[in-house]
Amino acid sequence: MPLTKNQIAQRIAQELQSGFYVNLGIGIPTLVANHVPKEMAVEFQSENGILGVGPFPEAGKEDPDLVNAGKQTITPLPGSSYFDSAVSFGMIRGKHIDLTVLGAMEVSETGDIANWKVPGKLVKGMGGAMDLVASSENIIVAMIHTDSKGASKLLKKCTLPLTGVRCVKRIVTHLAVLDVVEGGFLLKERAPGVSVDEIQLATEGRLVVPKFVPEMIF
Amino acid sequence: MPLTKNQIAQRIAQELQSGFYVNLGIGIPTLVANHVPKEMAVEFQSENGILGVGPFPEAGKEDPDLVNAGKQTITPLPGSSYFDSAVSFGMIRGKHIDLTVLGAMEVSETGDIANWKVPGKLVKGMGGAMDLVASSENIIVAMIHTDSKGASKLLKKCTLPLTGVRCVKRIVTHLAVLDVVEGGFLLKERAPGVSVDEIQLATEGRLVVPKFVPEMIF
Amino acid sequence: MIHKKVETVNEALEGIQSGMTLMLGGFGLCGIPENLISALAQSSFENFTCISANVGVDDFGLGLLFGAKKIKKMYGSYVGENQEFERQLLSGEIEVSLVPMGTLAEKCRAAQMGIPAFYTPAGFGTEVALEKELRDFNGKTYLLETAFQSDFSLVKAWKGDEAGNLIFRGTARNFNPLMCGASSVTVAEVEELVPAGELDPNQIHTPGIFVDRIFQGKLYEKRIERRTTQNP
Amino acid sequence: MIHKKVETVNEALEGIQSGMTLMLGGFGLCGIPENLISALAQSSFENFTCISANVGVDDFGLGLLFGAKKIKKMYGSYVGENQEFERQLLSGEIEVSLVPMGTLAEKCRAAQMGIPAFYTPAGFGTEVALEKELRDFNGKTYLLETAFQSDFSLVKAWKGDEAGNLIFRGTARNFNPLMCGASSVTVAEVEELVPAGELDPNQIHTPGIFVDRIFQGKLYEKRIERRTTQNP
Repeated sequence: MPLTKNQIAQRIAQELQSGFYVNLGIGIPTLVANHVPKEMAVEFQSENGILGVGPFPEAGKEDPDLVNAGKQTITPLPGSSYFDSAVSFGMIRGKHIDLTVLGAMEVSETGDIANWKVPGKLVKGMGGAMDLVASSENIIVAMIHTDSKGASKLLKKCTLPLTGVRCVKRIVTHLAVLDVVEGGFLLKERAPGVSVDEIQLATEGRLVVPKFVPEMIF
Repeated sequence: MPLTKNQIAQRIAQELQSGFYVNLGIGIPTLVANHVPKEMAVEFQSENGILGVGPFPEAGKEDPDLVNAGKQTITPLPGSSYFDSAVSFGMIRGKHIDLTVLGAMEVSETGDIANWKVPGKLVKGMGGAMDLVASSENIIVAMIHTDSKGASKLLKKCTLPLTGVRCVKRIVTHLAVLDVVEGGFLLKERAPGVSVDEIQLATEGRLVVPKFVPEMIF
Repeated sequence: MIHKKVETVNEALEGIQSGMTLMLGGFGLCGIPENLISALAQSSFENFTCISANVGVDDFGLGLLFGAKKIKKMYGSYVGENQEFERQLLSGEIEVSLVPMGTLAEKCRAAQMGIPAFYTPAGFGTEVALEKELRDFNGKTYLLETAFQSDFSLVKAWKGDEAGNLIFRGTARNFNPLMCGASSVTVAEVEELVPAGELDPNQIHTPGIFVDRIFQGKLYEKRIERRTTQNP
Repeated sequence: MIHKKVETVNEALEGIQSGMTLMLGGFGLCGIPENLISALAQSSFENFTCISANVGVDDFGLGLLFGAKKIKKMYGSYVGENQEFERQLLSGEIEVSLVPMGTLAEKCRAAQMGIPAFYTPAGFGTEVALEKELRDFNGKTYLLETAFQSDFSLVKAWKGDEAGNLIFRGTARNFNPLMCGASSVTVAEVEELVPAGELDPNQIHTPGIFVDRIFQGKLYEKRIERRTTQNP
């Protein structure tokens, strides 16, 4: 069974390690925060200027001066801090963030990512995505393997305008976990019940298939 | 009568204007703070990280966490703020400081200044002087016109290693007030009772002498 | 103490002219200079070039300036959420230059701090790098980015004093402190304006030297863009 | 919350080795990491390259490291006030590279913030500009300066929490916040260490992400270098 979006987030949460500072993009990545094991010390940064992002506030306790990069109202956790946008992106550029999780429209077999612009469609802007992908050393892309028409989003070469080059390290889709390696997408894990052939069929870029590809474990 | 060091500072204080943020160097410049008219709104910056430097503390009230760039204990005035050294030099570099008063060993007729290093003598370092002279648009040099051997410190060309080039706007010495202009040192004012000839004699660089050179008024 | 307080928003905006370049603080609707934006929207000035992270929503924030057709060019990073902006962009009424958000922040800070240019990795290999100078440092490629140049910075703080010192609150800090002193004139509106000496000098986020005029804002709406709660 | 507290200065310095490059906060004797300096002076490690604004006095501050002959190269800005340092410099035991103070600060900040290089006007036309790349922006000439690279940052704050957040006090702030996160490992000693949640997140000067280890310092002497009073 292909994963739900929530399961993709759940699988990505397995990549977290105690002590990680993490930046989560909008969409599936946001859901990762719901799957952090209670005993794990992880802090979430939101690039508009908070470290230690906590849960949404109780109804009636929303504070207009406390939002995340998605402009949603949030709460701070003990040990949190606020800072300006230059410091915030300094954390990102200076490699102080240990893990970045982003959505993508396309990823290439060399780790290029396109996630901000579709020619002919109205552009909303890159926001902080270009800073994040150019700076982070540990980038996981969370996405559905194929687009709404069934076409692969894991390509030899991106067709859309790029957000960054040679930066994606790992991809978690509804079908598989793949690493970007010399030679293409290395198939690391299959979604439960999904065959290597199905993944091959959904992958336009070069897929490197080891002898044994385990199923994901939740 | 040539001016005392205190009178040089007093004359420089006349250059202050309400609303000025001022950085005072070590030596004669420090004395300028003693001559600010009570009603004038001037704030002193010390480049180690305070704006709104007040007087020395009363005995027994010295705070080791409150010093100026000369490492002297100070007090803050109402409206003061503390900041890190990058912000402090950002104020300087960003031209937010309206007036910089510095001592000098030599000034050239084109506005070059040398005040940090004497070959053969132990170097103490430039501290913030190079940032100040490279950034400020309004630099006044406070100094004795001649060195201890009677040699001029207002030269055609500096002989000592430079601190900055083409930056000094005005010089107040124990003999005169001079502006650096196209063509040399423009003699603006004489110390009370000091003749143009005396100033000419003490000035190696080209001196531009207008028809009438008034005496300084205190 | 150098006195920065002005009484009215009009005094605060004195000298502003059509065609000028403005920096506006805020992230979305969070930490925006509401009073200054309203006054500008109602003014006779127009053809502004604006530098701001976002473009507000149709009826609030920078959206008010787009609604009043005051902006001809926009430097921003994320420009979704505003249909009137989209309409003007598609019809060619306005021009937009998109800047990676970290680069936008650092270009403001560079202007404030007298750094004419710096290198950043953001945008390498993308269309942002077109016509930008590239250079390698320690085996990685960076883009040369220059400081913004602008005429007025319009910012919003939580507390301020008459010396122009500012304290921001929560994530309403965002771009506001970086824009102070980054333009020829900086105007700050605050929710609470106190006499000099009442703010702890150790807790000031933006020293008054970066602020030219400060005034007490009125009737803050502080609209929430996406109200999210634990049990919606 | 990510826990940064360590119990002892030795734990705080784990991994330090002879020959490493260290950043040390402080301006003169103001805001220096007293406990870390003492521990280093008494350690068996040596041949450090140090980055710090000044060199302390003979028997305090960085002077303790010079006294113990731990430093082989010094990047600093003002190096007066210390006779043992002068002796070692004249005898060729140590090497010194002098950096304009604003450039020193910005080179630390650049390392912290992932900016590999920037332009500054400081030093143009002087020996500081020798072998530096020059470039004009808007009719003025600037020097290209690069970020420092170092192994350990040793800083001192007033208050800190177990998440590594720091608050400095007065002018003891100086270079300390700029060095946090500017080296591979950042160690902070504080006068008062509190549990996470006790510091107001709005008042934190240095977020904990820039600090790897934090510990409660002991027996602060906080020596005054030039005691000046109104009626001496």
